[in-house]
Amino acid sequence: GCGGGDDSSSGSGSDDKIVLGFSQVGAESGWRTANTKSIQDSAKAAGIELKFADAQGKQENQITAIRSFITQKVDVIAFSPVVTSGWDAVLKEAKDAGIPVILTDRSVDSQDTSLYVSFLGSDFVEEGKKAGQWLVDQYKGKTGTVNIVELQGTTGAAPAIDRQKGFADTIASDPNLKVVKSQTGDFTRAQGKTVMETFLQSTPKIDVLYAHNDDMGLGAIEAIEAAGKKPGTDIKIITVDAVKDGMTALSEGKINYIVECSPLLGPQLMDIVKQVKSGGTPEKRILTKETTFTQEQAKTELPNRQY
Amino acid sequence: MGEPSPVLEMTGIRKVFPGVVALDGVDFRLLPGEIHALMGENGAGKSTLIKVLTGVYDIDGGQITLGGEQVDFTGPLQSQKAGVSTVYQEVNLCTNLTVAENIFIGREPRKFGRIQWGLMRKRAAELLARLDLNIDVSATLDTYSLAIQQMVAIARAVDVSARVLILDEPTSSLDASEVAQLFTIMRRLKDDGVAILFVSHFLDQVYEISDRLTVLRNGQLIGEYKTADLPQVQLVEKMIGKELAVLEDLEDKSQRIRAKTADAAPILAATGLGRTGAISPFDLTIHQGEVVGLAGLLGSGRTELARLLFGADRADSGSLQIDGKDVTLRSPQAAMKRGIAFSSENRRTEGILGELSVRENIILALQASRGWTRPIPRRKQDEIVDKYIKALQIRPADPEREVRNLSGGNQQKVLLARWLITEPRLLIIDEPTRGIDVGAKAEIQKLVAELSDGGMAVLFVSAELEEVLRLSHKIEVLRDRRLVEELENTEGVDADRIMQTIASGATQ
Amino acid sequence: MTIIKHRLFWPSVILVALLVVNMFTANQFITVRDGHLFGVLPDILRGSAPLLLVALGMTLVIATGGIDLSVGAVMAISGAVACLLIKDLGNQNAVGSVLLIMAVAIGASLLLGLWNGTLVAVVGIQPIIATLILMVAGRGVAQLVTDGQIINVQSSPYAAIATGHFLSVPIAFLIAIAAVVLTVLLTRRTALGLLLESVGGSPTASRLAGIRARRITIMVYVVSGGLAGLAGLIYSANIKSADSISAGNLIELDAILAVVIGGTALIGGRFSIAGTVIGAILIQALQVTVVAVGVPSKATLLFKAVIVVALCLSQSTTFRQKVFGRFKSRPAVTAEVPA
Amino acid sequence: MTTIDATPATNKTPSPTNPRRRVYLPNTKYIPILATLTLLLIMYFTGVANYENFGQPSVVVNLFRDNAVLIVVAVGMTFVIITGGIDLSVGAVISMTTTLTATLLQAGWPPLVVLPAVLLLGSLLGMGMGAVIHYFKVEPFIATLAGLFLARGIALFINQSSIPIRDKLWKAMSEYRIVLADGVVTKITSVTAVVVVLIAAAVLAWTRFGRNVYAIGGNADSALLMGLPVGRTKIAVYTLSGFCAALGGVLFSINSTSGWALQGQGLELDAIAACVIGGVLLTGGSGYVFGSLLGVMVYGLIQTIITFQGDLNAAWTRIIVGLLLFGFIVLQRVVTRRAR
Ligand SMILES: Nc1ncnc2c1ncn2[C@@H]1O[C@H](COP(=O)(O)OP(=O)(O)OP(=O)(O)O)[C@@H](O)[C@H]1O
Ligand SMILES: Nc1ncnc2c1ncn2[C@@H]1O[C@H](COP(=O)(O)OP(=O)(O)OP(=O)(O)O)[C@@H](O)[C@H]1O
Ligand SMILES: [Mg+2]
Ligand SMILES: [Mg+2]
Repeated sequence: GCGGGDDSSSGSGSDDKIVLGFSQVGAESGWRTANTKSIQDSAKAAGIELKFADAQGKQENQITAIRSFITQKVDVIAFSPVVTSGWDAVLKEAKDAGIPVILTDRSVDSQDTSLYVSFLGSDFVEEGKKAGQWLVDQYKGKTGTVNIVELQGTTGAAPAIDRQKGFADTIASDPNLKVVKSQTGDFTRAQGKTVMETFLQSTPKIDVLYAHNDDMGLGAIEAIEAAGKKPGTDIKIITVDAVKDGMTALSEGKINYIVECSPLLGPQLMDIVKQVKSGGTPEKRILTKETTFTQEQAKTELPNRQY
Repeated sequence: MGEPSPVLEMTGIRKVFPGVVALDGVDFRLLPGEIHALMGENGAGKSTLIKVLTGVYDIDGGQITLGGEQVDFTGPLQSQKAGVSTVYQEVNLCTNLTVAENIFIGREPRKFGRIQWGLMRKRAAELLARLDLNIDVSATLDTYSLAIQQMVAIARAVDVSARVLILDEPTSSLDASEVAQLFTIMRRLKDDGVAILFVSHFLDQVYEISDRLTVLRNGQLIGEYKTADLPQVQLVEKMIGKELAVLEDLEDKSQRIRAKTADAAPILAATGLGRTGAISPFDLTIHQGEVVGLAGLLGSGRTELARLLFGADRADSGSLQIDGKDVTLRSPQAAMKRGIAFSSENRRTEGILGELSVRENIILALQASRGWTRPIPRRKQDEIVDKYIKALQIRPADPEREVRNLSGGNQQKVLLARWLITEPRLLIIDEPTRGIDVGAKAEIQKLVAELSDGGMAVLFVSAELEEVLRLSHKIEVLRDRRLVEELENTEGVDADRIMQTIASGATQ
Repeated sequence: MTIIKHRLFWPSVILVALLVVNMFTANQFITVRDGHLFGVLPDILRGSAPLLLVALGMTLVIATGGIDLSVGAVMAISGAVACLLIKDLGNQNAVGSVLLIMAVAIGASLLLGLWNGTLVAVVGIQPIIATLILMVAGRGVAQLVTDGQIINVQSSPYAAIATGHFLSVPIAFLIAIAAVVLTVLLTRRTALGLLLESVGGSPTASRLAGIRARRITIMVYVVSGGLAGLAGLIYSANIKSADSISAGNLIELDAILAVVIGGTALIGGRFSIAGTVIGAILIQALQVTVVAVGVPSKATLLFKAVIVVALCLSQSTTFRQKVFGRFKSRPAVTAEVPA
Repeated sequence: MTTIDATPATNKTPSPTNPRRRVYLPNTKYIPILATLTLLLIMYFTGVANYENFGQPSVVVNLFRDNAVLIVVAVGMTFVIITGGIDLSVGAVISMTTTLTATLLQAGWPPLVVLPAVLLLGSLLGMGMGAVIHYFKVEPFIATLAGLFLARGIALFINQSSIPIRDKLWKAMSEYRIVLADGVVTKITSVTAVVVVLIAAAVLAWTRFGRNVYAIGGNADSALLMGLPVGRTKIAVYTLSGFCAALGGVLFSINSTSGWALQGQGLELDAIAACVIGGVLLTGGSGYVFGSLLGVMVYGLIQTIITFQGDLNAAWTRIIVGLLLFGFIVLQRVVTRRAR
């Protein structure tokens, strides 16, 4: 069976079944795969027929997919935009065709907000802020500079830019907190490890590591251990995402703090789809229920993590 | 003297390649309305002189004046614009383009910037018709044999109305009638006042067409002579620096009687072997120690026949017996395993591997037949290679030189060496003497005779009838891709007889 | 003078320059700690192992005039297969089973190479497209194997191939060097190298010289697949997990770059394994240097561009002649035309 | 494309023109293209048979529209590959162009200045790479890879985030609808792509420049000895490719009314693949613009089928794309071989 594993190849005409076209960014990380799975599973559970398209990280593919959904006359379109800009034209086409659009996970910067009915997702800047705030709290009242290294996501990707910004803005309040090195780790474990190795080699003293996702943080932990240091103790580590592997490391004390960015948008999305289809107007901005985890919280939460 | 002033004058030309001084203080001049032959052994520097002249190579010293003005071409484009039209030694055309395009590229007839294909094809066909060549000009060049390609190159050069026409070994794979056509055209151009520089290793041709000749040896100028004043023997002496005496003993046919072959079982017997579109089914037997010559005109199918026997192309009819056993040759390796070797006429694309060294090129076939797991020990390689460099007088005698930097004739010798070291029982050589100088040609002929005396069978393909006649025990005559007759090479068989066979076949 | 003219002179100079930069930025360039080598230099050498292996196979493929885009996908598959099997082991630290599993993963990679080779040599598809198929589909397969998730393993013998030390030298680097030595022996001590260069130089001429071009072509793709598989194992052992999405992503480009920097021409023919080794280490060193000197990530690519431009110009004989050599009055038309 | 007619089928019969043969056998050099076209049609009708709404004309029209950028880029790439080169920088040039366009428009530059400026910049970059390739004899692969780093490096340096374009002209171009038939609408971008294809095909087939491109790809050394302007032509094709990529970038920016430094990542490979699928030989010397267009269509159609299938996750998407590609290429190979 392919992917979602459902057998209904194309809308066999049962009028009451809602058809949802969903264009996913790609499959760039385990987080994203969990996200995809959540959407596919909850569509099935909600009895919604899902047309799923994977854009492999390319905006042009997403535009193509959305257009194709319009051609296929789906009932609702949802997508996680690869980038923030550049959706006006295709969204207008959807609007003209009378198909409501829901944004998930990431937002768009269209000035005309009537182009989509709702945005369901997290706020990356907010995530960066949460990470920064924890750090500020940790070092409140202490003196002496704190050397921070940052593992950024893929250069140019929206979460990377926003998580960096939110973090930087927040820690600016404490002049002792200084980002001494910041380099992209491409959101991957291997890059996270390699870059961290070099950070360790080229920076005399590192107090804190801020990684834009768990995977890079996990890679960095390997590097830190190989260098004979204790992650979480010698170097404090903050990451974003809270995937299972990250939570495990957190509960083991190798990570100090994780800001959650939940991929499990499926159920919420299906609710909104049904609401839209039955003529309701959902809220324009629906934030996913997200939290943050300390090491203690992780221990209790860990058994519940499925992804 | 009442000589007109030269259109082209080169003085003190020097050209150095890494490790070789290809030209050293060479003077050369070309008068309007003359045909001037440039003579010298393989590697003497003839082609280099031509490339220096046309701007392909930078000069390291000396001066070139064209029409009284000093010139310094940066490339063939410039020299062509200045009225120097050139046919370089190896056919330098684009085989992926059509015949017509090859003739006209760079100067296509255009209307509003748009190429007029119809007109171009018409003109190309007309032009080739003047060379007695009726071929489809809209077919790509790679569908034609090397000889045809050479004719096309000539047609291209001749069609440009130039002051100076340079022909570097244009006749190397042409047969007599094509050569005659070419000479007619050359004479006409000469009468129009075009100065022609002509290179050939065929002394007869040189004496037939040229007015004067310049002799080079080892990159140095030996002298400039009126053709009429210099007897052949003396010319050869000047070219190679000593007298040439190898040919005499070959001339006597009576010695070339097949001693051992008469009763020997045939090595190879083809019955009704053929390939649609390439060569009609033919019968052929080759015995041990026998030299079989293939004679025919351009495109008569000699090459195609040879390729079938080597498995280079697959036969689609008939059967082949080797040592009495039926075999199907699916690939060259299959043929090599049975002791057959084949040296292609097209040495540039099917023969040498330009980037590899002389040594590597020579051992390649032997190595291939041994398989990659059994490398020939380096010492053994050096031994073999040295032996053949000496035997075939490959120059420069440096086994580590890249083959593409060798002169054309020397590349041919490398190829020959490649096959000789595999010690085949049947050696198929397609135009082995193409572009080879008189001395070396005689050596090769002698070698073939010796090999056959030693029991090797040879299938000898050459556009030069004389050569075929001199060496072969029997001659297979081909016409229109069909084997039309087999002649025992006895007294009374001569070039005329063969031409007759071809012609009479033609009237059938 | 002759050294300067050597093809690999300038790449080597740039490599040394990068290492020198790292010498100054790093806390330790190379020291011994806990009995093994430690510092930037060992890090670079260790880190370059996967690229080195992939580039090695790529060199052979390129020598025959081909190209292999599928190496990244093969890496992903091999890592995924290995981790999936190791995860199910009762005792993940059992050396024997882990070795067996690694052999299975490499076996699978060899098969993938065979697939490529068959498409190129038997079916006659242009190499770039033939291997593109596996490049696209292969990563899908890897994702399927891992179900799109990262598979973690806790196997110290497995981790050792990437992070362990043998005689105080990183094992990963030793593996890469062993592969290099083996390849050199295989190509230069047998006639394989010659036959490869011949096939790359001209398939037609090679066939007529009796070389089984088809067999050789298949073989190089198989070797390339196997080496990519090995690289995939090291990659995944390094992070003790199989990351089917990013393992070997875009590595084909780096590998080709390493080969070209090393002086092997993409049209086939002559190849230089020593050059590839320098090229691969250079690329790794460049990546490390970018981080070490703290180039901001938005300028990283520009920085790399400058180095690659410098490299590509230094590779050019004509450029060197024009800049360093005697100044000539006019550009040389250097047509490589046989006489 | 060209008006050259009947070549003898490769059986090399020396008989000159045999007018009758033309009726039976298509010209051998068009066989790959015809095979591709046939297979493409088969693929299309298979889609129509299997998916609801696949038969709508807008599917075909959207094929041009969704792939307008790829078409334009593949056209430039075709020229480069026919000369035996390769251009890896195209995707990066697209990103540079979109970023620059968006940045300049945002800074208030007049659109009619921005448009020629970015096109010029792309061409100049191409010309620079061509010059390095020709004068310094640097391998096209490495020279254009440097170009890739440079162009994307510039883009990232200018701005890492995506930048919206709010310029009126761009918006107007983006929204302008060209009604082909009732309910069948296309946009400026696809029309541009088609025009580019036509012009390029004409140039390649009917001009001296076009012939030189083929000659160089056939054998650059021979072309030089034949007195063709090898250097000029080589530099010109890279300039052209740079121009096409920049134009692709402009189309991109119109299509999405935004600029982004990561735009067009990996597009170079798609363009190369499209050319090769369309019968252009990477070794140079043979291929047609029209073939590359078909190659893009194959790519686009595979994409469309995947979306219509609609139940594939990332892993299966890749596998199915690979399988479809495989099936297509092997069939194409078999058909061409048979026909010869
Ligand atoms: N590109 C090159 N690099 C190095 N050496 C070269 C190069 N071209 C020619 N040579 C050398 O220069 C010498 C002269 O070669 P040239 O081709 O001019 O001989 P030729 O007289 O034309 O011989 P032939 O009759 O065999 O064609 C030879 O020794 C050859 O090896
Ligand atoms: N007069 C001709 N008209 C058309 N095609 C010709 C002609 N002569 C030769 N050809 C082409 O040349 C090709 C090669 O023929 P082949 O090599 O068998 O000839 P050959 O007898 O070896 O003569 P040579 O090698 O001297 O040209 C043929 O496939 C044919 O296409
Ligand atoms: Mg010569
Ligand atoms: Mg012949």
